[in-house]
Formats: sequence, structure tokens, C-alpha cells
Amino acid sequence: MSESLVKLTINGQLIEAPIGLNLIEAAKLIGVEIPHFCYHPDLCIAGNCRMCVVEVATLRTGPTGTPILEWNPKLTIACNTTVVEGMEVLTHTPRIIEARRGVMEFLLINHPLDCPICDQAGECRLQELAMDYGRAESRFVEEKERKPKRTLLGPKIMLDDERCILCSRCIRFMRDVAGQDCLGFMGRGSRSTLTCYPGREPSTNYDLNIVDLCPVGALTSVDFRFKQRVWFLKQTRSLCPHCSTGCNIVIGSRENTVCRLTPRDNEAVNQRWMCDEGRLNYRFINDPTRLVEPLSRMNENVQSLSWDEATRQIAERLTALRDGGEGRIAFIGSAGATTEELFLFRQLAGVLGVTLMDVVPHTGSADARLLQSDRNPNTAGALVTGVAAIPPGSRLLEIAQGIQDGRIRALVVLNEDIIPAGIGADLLGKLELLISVSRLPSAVTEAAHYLLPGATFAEKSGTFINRAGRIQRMNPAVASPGNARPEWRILAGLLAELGQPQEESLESIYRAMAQVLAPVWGVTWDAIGSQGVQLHVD
Amino acid sequence: MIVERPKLTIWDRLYMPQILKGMWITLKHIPMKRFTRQYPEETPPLPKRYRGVPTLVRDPEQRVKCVACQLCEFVCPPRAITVIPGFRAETGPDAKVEKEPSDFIIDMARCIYCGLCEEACPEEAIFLKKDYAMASYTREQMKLHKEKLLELGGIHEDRICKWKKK
Amino acid sequence: MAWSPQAEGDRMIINLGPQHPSTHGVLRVILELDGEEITRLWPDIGYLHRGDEKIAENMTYQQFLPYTDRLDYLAPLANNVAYAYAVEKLLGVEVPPRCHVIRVICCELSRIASHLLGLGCYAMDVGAMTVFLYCMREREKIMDLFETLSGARFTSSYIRIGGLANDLPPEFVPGVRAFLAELPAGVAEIDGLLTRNRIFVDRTRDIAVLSREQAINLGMTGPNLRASGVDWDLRRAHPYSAYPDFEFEVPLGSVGDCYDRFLVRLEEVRQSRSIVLQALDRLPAGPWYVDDGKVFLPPKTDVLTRMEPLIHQFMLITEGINAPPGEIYFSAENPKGELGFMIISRGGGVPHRLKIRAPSFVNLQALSVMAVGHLLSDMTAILGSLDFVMGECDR
Amino acid sequence: MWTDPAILEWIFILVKIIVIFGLVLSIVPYTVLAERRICAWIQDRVGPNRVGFQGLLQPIADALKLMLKEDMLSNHVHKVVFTLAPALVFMPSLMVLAVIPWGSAIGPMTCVLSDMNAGMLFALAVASFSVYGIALAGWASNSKYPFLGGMRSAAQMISYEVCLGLSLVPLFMQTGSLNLSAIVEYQTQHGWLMLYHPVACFIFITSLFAECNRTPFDLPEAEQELVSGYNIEYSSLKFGLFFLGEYANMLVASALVTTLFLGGWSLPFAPFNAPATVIWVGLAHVGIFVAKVCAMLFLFIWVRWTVPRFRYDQLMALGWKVFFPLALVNIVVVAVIMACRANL
Repeated sequence: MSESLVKLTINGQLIEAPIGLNLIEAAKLIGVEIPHFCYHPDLCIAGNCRMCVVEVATLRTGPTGTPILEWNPKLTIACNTTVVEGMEVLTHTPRIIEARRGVMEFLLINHPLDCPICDQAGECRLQELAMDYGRAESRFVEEKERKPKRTLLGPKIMLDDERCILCSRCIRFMRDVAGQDCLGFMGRGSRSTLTCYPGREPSTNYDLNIVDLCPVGALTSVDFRFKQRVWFLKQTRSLCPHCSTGCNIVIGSRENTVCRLTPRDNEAVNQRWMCDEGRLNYRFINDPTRLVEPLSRMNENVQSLSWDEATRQIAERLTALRDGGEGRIAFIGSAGATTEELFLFRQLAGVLGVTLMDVVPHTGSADARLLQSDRNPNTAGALVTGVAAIPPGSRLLEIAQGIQDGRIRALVVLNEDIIPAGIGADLLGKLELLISVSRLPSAVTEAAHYLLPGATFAEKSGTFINRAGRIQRMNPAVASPGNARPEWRILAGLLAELGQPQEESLESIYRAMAQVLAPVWGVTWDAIGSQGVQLHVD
Repeated sequence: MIVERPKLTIWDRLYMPQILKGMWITLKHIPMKRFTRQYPEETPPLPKRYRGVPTLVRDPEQRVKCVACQLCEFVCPPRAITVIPGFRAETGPDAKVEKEPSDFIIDMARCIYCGLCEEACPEEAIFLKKDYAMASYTREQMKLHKEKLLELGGIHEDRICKWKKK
Repeated sequence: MAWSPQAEGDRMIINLGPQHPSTHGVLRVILELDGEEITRLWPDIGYLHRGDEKIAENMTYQQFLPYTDRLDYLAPLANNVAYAYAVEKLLGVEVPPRCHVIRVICCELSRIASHLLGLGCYAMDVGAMTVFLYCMREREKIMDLFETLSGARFTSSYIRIGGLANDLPPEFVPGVRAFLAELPAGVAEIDGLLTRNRIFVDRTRDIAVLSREQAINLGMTGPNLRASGVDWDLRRAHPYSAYPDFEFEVPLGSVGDCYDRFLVRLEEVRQSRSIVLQALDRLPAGPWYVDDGKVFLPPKTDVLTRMEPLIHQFMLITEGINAPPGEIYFSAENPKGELGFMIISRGGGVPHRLKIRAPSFVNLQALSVMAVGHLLSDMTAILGSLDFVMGECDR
Repeated sequence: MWTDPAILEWIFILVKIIVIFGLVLSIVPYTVLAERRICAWIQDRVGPNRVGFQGLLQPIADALKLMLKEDMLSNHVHKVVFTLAPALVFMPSLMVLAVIPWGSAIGPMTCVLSDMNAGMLFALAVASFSVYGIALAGWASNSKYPFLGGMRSAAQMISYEVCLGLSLVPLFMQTGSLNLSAIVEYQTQHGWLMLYHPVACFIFITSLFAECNRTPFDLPEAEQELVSGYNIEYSSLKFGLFFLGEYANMLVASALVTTLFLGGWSLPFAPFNAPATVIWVGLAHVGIFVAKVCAMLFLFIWVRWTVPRFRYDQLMALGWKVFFPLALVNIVVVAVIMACRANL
């Protein structure tokens, strides 16, 4: 390793940095931030914003053969300068500050006075850097350049050309990462505008990433448009439940309403991206039809129960069925549930002597980037805990058959609509006892004898094990509506009622699980942290 | 400077002279002009800067000046303001503004009349007016909504007409 | 905390407060009485606790300013000023001379207002109700002046970090002059009704004597300390603002009893009047806010027409003034004593920790030293002479 | 039959009772109003002026308010005594009024309810009853502040009772009578006793301030110390009775001062310096008496809103160490002077 490191000095501090690293990243190593607009670690270097200028001196062999340090006469852009042995870099000299102030002044000349109506305000690089490096008062008195405003780029993105600072991040992303070369600049000088190539518009599943990339408010999300100011959003680190990739995300919520999902850095999983499908998959959390009360349904008589009462009744009836004979109960779990929930679910199956259980596989089309065909976020978890059959879904037919035969009298369904999976409404009608844990009403919840309202991913903590066997954590951003509660609490309550008292917090349940489940042995809750831990799953 | 501690003379120690002096002081006040005000009939003269109820204003063309930037909501120390952002009509004279509050709620039970909202507003849309008797019977009534706030605010002479120039 | 002191022998425990007319708010003092003589006492505070220091950690420096109005709510402007200077010290910002002098005027008018109320309440506590109303009448004129100045009588929130909310209104200076012309007559009435009145003197002389050493050891500040003869006034000791430019005397007591505390306050009113008069005479022209767009909000016209000011408006409000990391302590001579702000900053617009040294809180410590051995009736005189405010004590 | 002197006597007594009651029940509430307005004027305020013209109906509103308030009776009080105490405060003052001549005569009717020979003794004896009411109220409330108030009151009133009585001795020595009508008539002939006995007058008035619990001697209720002293636990009509009693006491005190020192119903010139023979002079005498009483009431009010309050020990010291010896010395001095004059 050591041969690939070079020594250089940044602001007088000697550091070692790997060869090939540019100065922005090198400065980051010692906590010095070099301001920039166009540079992005995952995109190619454009070097057009000129904000990251620094003073650089490199070693040269002098006339006598001794190396001498020679300062570059001009300021150098840090993004396109890689580290060199013996280099000296100064990042905040008066000359640099003056240059950046000039850059900022130019950038703001034609920038419209849109902050009050711009969704970016609050997370706008232009605002932040203007505060840090720009002048406080304006010398510009002329008319501003007019450009098209409020242009739709595809169905998901709103473009405001006046706000654009021509950093070209979006162009580079669409071309190099999303693989759809559709954006470009038109015109010259101050009349340059960002635009779509004629007849093309961003239409990949990754378009919305350019909204995150845009350092200003030129590109905004139609979905999030005028919904909420970002400075009010509570940022909760969580996971996307849309597929088995397990993209790391931030849930932006305000007062128990989830407003948006944005990707967060995880080099091992999703870098800084996420797909639009996953990003827009949050509305069900705020759905007004969410189930909020435990219900029992006996002969069309619907009654709402307290959790204690519901748990007691269910435990009683399940115990009666267990004692009545073998194989009368079947479980259908969900690979969308957290590992802890599946672990408890498996334990419950053990207590009730259930051997017949499975999860419902959900699949969809995959793409070459993040989206997987396995749309369950925790299939690996379901396999590890033993809830899923191998392959997942393979025992569903057996369950359907059992119900048909009348062998299976009771079915416990965890957050799944099983009708498309082959257990139709007619079969459900045959059941003596159907218990459904669910968040939204469906045909299954209509038929269920006991209906227990569960919580969405945004309302609980827990872990998912992704496709690659990485265990990652999510955190609750909002409270569950009404009396709904996380499934792990429901299951822990049922287990306690059946004589198996459980730990009170999810963290302790995880700890108990980590002692039993081989793949997670030795992985502590804290170790999972915000970036997850790679497990060794066979 | 050591303050002088009056030494009571024999005369003072007899109580009465000082009491009589005091009584003379108080007696002089009986015919004096009253300092207090007969409130509901006589309203106090309010200075120009008086900070009363916060209101929303329209410009002379009846346009709602607020664009729902929510700075006031952020700056409000007691969190009395709730802005629900919304869209302006896409056609029409003020389509350029794009954004407006679909509702603007000030909870007068929480408002401390500090005036920071007026100071923060980048659109000169919120002003503290001189009305001060804003009591109601219920907490719900204490919440002033957009319509009421606009009614209280009235028209504000706009020197700049920012959005017209866009 | 459930806690109930037990009386010794056949003594009686009696609660003075938290609902009691002479505890000036919600102070509770548990007294152990032998007849009417106080043998022991336990002050119980916290009834007005609002968590101001914690609130401060969750908002920008500017947003917290209205909360400082509510510390010593009898001198809100003086609190504003002390807080603004504290934050400016952290930021390393120096406001222009005009701002300093206006702040001095604000502080001294607040001092007059606060002392008038303090004296009035003190008089009321020993039974002279009318004096209280005369004091309130004079104070009311100051309140009106504050209203023209800031738009609010009481919770003025007039001072800004790096300046003021606004320049002086044109009618303010003549208004203050008119008030200062009337003030001596008002003070003379208070003087005439109390100072040589033997009933009042008997009630206050040699009551609750606090010696120099005791006062220092108890950490007393303000008029209560000076009444014990300690020459300590932060305006002199640690000059700040424009105070070095003004001539004034620091009144000191000679005995340290309730009577001295009364006399010192009365004299301070006169001294403050003289400071305000001097300040009005040499009110410098010029800007009233610091000319630094990174600290002070830009003018509204610029916000509406220029890009940089608009951005700074947004950033100053949502992010706050970008303060450097560091720790500072600033204290000012407020009417009640030394009001100090300790700010620990880790950078950014929000304090990491903000500690308020409230003079009333410290001054109240002296209660158990001062009151024991006196009668129940003296208790009101002592509380009145301490002139504390629970809003500040409990914060 | 109407002219039958015996029946006429009864009718007169009835009329006089009604007049006295009427006077008390009308003057007392207006004293309260006067107090509130005068104190307001002294303090540069307006005072109650909303109910009726210039607030003249305010007493009625106050009375209604007091009546309609919830009458609270705490569990810890001694109920019988607690209920009785307000009446015990109010009654003595009414009884004292029986012996005070509030005019000379209107036609055949003398303007005093009971012209008893030991009138002043009766007045002193009965007035001291009200201490029972206050002390018992303090005790029966079974609560600390009222208890302190009651105790203070008992000590204070008994102490000043002594000065009160002693200060009057020179008067009796000079007039040779304890009959109040006789004292007034003495003054019509010899001039007001205030001029003969300024020291006695001063001690008497000061002691009356103490007896009536008025500032600077209002320790039993001392708002800022004991919150409201003995009547803390009272509400509604019972509180109203205390309130009424206090002002009735003031009224009685003023009437006593008027009668003893200010020449009662008389003025030092004809035709007001002799008992009335015609009805209008009789009526004028009543008017003069009421005016003097009102002036005294004003003095009470005026002093209250000027001075601070004494401390308990200072008050007792003043009573026993100053007024008590002073009154004794005064008696001796007057006796010596009288002896000298008699012997010269």
C-alpha cells in the first residue's frame, strides 16, 4: 500500500494521500472543505465552476539539481488536480478568497430572486457558498438575463433555467450514470441554457438523482414541489424497502408526515443514488385508509379491541387449535418484514408447532444498476430465520392445498396480500381462523377474523439483510397512526401471551437474535451503525 | 459615593411632621389630572412602530404578497405560524410567482408579537398591524387563517413590485 | 421534589408563597416561626422554570432574543443589550458608536423603570400602597417611551445582534427629555413619603444587615451588593458599551440594611437620569448597526431587489449568524445585578450551550442569612429590598 | 292615642332604630366607595365610576357580587364559631351607635336611641366585644395566616383599648359626665373638647385607628404579610359581613370622635350651639353631625393611603411605652390644672 501513497502539505499540514486522489478529496481527509459546485465524486470532472480554486506549489528540480518548490502563478482548480509527492496546497489565502468571491458574484449576476419560492432554499449550495465566500451586498444594477422558467423535463422533474449555474452535473449524470444522453447546454455566454435534446427527455428510473445533484434549484422534483421547506424536515436514516438492494436513504418527515425519500451515501450499496421507483414509494405511509385499530370479525360482527384483548383472544384460539391436532396452523410471513420480526415470527411458529410456513415472493423487472428483480427487501433475512422456504414461495401451493383439504384450519398472515399468490378468497373463506397483520386494507384484511394494524418501514427500527448479505439498520421517522404498532411488538406480545416473554426494546430483541442466528453472531447493534455490516451467508 | 443616610431629628422622630408632610403630598393629588385612561372609550395613542397582530397584505393589484417561503414559520420563536404551501394558478397575472400559501395560520394564543416574522419576510408580505384586542373564546378561534389575516392586513403600498419585473 | 421541612419543638412552619402578594411572582419561602420570629427558612424556587437555557440550544442567536425579554421582565431592554453584547463578543463584532449610546440609553431607562418598580413594590410591601402607584406612574412614562422606540411596552425585543431593530424614532429624544424633566418631581414624592418617615425608617433600618464580607461571599451583585458598601459596578469595573464616556457616581451604602438598599436604589435612579441626559446630549450620528452583511440582516429594499442580500436574508434566518467555535462570558450591570451570559459555541448559528447567570437567583441566596432572627413582618421588607424577579431567577 | 307619650316614645324608638340602621347601611357601603375613589384620586387614578353615575351604584354591585359568590366552608374550620364570628364583629358597632347622639332633637324626638348615663362606658365595653369576633375568626379558621391575624388583632385591640379608655378620663373629669349627650351639650357651651385636650384627642384618634385595624395599624390583615389575616378563609356573605363590620367600626369611631371631641351635632355659633327647638335646626344638627363624621372618615381614608405600616412589636411598643404613659401623664396634668384652677 505504502508505495501508492504520496506525501503532500495542505495548509501547512503534512498528509499522506493515495495517488490519483484529487485535491478536494485529499483536503477532506484533514477536514478542510474546498467549496465546489460542478465537482461530484461519482461523476467525471468538468472543472467549469472555478469555485474550487487553490494555490498549488509543486517540486521541481532546480538548476543545481536540488528540488525547489515552485508556486503555480495561477490559481488551480482543486477538482482536476491530483496529488503529487511534495506538493503544497493552500486553500484559503486572501487571493483565493477574493477569486471565489468573484466567482460567486458572477454566479449571482443572473440568478433570479427566487429563494422565497425555490424548493432548494435551505439545501442550496449557492446559498451556502454565497454566505461563506460571497459578498454581502450586490454591485449589480443592470437587468438580469431572462430564461425559460417552469419547464417540465419528463414527468418527474421541473427545470428553471434562470436558476441554473451551468455546472453540468445533470448532463454528466444522465450521460454517464443513467445511460441516457438527453441533456445539454444551448446558447453561449450568459445566454447558455440547459435543455433537453429535441424529442428526448429524461425517462430512466434514475432521473430524480439529478434533482439531488443539482447544487441550486434549477432542477426540482415535481413530486416534492412546494410540499415542505427542507429546513423543517426531520432527517431519519433508513433503508429503502422497495427491492432487495437495500438502498440507504434519508426519510424527510415533518410532524408525522413523510415528505420525501432521498439517497444517502453508502459506497458498498448504492453510492449516492437511488431509483425513482423506490424514491416515490412512500405515499402509502401517509395513506388515510391506514388501519389504526385491532379488529375482530365474528359473523360479520366487527368489533375493535384493545391490544391486550386482541392478543389474549388470538393466543387462546391459536393454542386451542395447536392442542387440537398437528398441522392445523400455517404461517405466511413476509420478506418485507425486518429480520427481528421474522425471527419472532419463527419463534411463534415454534411455540405453536407450526411447520408449514413460507413467504410470498414479489418480483419485478431488474435493471443493471440498483433495482433488483427480487422486490422483497429482506428475502435473505427470511431465509436466515427459516421463515421462507427454499426457494421462497415454494410451499405456498402446499398451504393452499392444505386449506383446500381442510387440514389447515388457521392461517396467520404477516403483511401480505396472499390472493395474488394463489390463496384465493374462496380458500380464505374456508378457514376457521384467519389472522392478518396489515397496514392497508385488502381482500385478506376483509376476510380476516383478527386484523392487527402494523407499521411501515418509516415507523420502526429493525434490520434488513440485503441481496448481497449486508445487514443494515433503519430508524423510525414518524409515529404509527392511531393504535397501529410495529409488527415486532405485536409478535412479542403474542409470544409473551403464549408464555415466552420477550425483551422490551428492539435492540434487545436483536441482541437475543444475534445469539441464536448463526449468520449474525458477533455482529452488534452498534456495529451495524448507519452503513451496515457484510454478513457471511452461504 | 456613599449615599447619605438621613439622621432623623427629634422632630422627625415624633412621627407626625413627616406623616403630615406625606398627607400634604397625597392631598395635592386629589384635584390633579388623572393619569389612567378610561380604556374602552379612550383608546391609547399607538406609536408608529406599535407591534400588534401580525397580518398578511395584498399589493395594490389585490395579489396576495405572501409566496409561502416559510421563513416566518421558521423564525417564529414560539412556533405560532403554520404555512401550508400551495400553487398559484398557472394562468393569470401572477402566474410567475408560482407559489402561494394555500393556508396561513397564526395561532394568536402563541404569538408573542416579537415582530421577527415581519423582519424575516423577504417579500414584505407580513406586517404587524395596530390591532391588539384579539381575544376569542376558544383556542380554535384564536387561530387566524389566511382569509382573516388578509382582511386584517389590507393593501400594502408596494414600492418595488418585485414580481412584475420578472 | 416532595420535601417538607419539619418544625422543631413547638415552632410553626408557614409557607410564604408560592401564591403570596409580597413574593413578587412565584417564590416560595418555607419559614419556621417561633411566635412571629423567624428561626429558620428554606427558599424554594423553580415555579417559573421555563427551560430558557435549553430553548436557546435549539434556536439561532437572533431567535433567542425575545426570550431574554422574559428573564428580568422588569428591564427587558437591559437583558436584550446584555445578550446582544455577549453574542457580539463571541462573534468578535463591534457595533458603531451610535448603537452603543442608544443601548446605554435603553439600559439606563430600563434601570430607572426597574428601580421605580422595585422601590414601589418595596414601599407596598411595608404598607405604603400609594408610593407604589406613584412609582408605577413614572414607570408608565418609560413604558410609553419604549413603545415608541420598539413597538412594545414590555417585551421590547428591540436590540439585534450587531445593532438595533431600528433607529431612534424622531419623537423619542424629545419624549425622553420631557420624561427626565418630570422625573425629579416624581422621585421627590417618593422621597417625601418615605425617606424620613419614621414608620418607614423603623421598618427598614438595621433590618437584615448584610456585611461587606457576607455580601461578597454570597456572590451578591447590583444595588444589593453596593448597599453593603462594596464598590463594584460592572459599568466601572469591566467597562462595556459606551459607559466609559459618561460621568456618573456609583452610590454605596454604609450599613447594608434594608434602608441602605432603598437609598442606593433611589440614588441610582438619579444617576441613571444623569447618564441618559449625557447620552442624549452627545448622541453620535452615523449607522446604528454593524456594517457587516454576514451578521446583520440586509435592508428590506435590497432583499427585494438584489440577489446577495436575498441570500443573506435567507441564510441569516435559517442558519443564523455563523459564529466561530469558542467559549465566552459576558456580563452586564443590569438593574438587578450582574446578568451574565456564558456561551459555548461549536461553530454555526446555534449555541451549543448557553448559561444565564441570573442576578436574582444569586441574590436570593442571601435570604436565609438575612432573615433569620427577624419577624415575619420583616420578611416582606427584606423580600422587597432584595428586589428580585422570579422570571430571571427560575429562567 | 298617638299623642300618648308612652306610645310616642315607642314610635320614636322605632324611628330611631330605623334611622340608625339606615344610616349605617347606607353610609357604610358608600364609605367603601368613598375609600376606593379617594384612594384612586390620591393615586392619580379614576376609581370605580362605571356602575351608575360616577360609580354611585357600585356599592350595590359589590353587595350583589358578594352575595352571589360561593360560600365556601372548608372542612377544617370550626363551623359554628366560624359562622358566628362575622356577626360578632358587626354587632358591637351597631350597639355602640345606640348611645351616640346623632342630633339634638327633631321636634319632640331626641336624637339618641338610648340616652344612658354611663353611655361612654357602655360604648367602650361593647366596642371591645368586636375583638372576640376577630380572634374567634382567626381561631376557627384553623389555618395559619388567619391564626396569626387573630392573635395580632387580639393583642393589639386589648392594648389600645387601655389607651382608649385612659385618654378619655380627662374628658370625664372636665365634663363630669359619662353621658354622651351631656358631653355634647357641655361642648355647645364651653367649646369643643379637642381644644382643651389635644393630647387626649390625639391618643384617642390614634388608638381608634388601631382599634379599627386601619393603616398604619392594620397588622391583623396586613395584605403584604398575612395576605388578609383573619378573613382569609371567608367568602361570600360572611366575608361581606367582616367587610361591613370593619367600615361600620370606622363609622362608629368617627361618630365617637365627633361626639367627644368635635362638639357632636353642634357648631360654635347660633342657632347651632344649642339643642334645637325647631325642626329645621334639628335636621341641620343631624346634617352637621353627619358632615363631621364624614370628615373623620375622610381622615381615616386619607391617612391609610399615605403612610406605611408599623411592625407588630413597634405597634405594641408604641401602645404600651408611649401612649399608655402619655395618657396617664395627661390625666395627672389635667388633674393638676383642674385642681389649680379650682383652688385659684
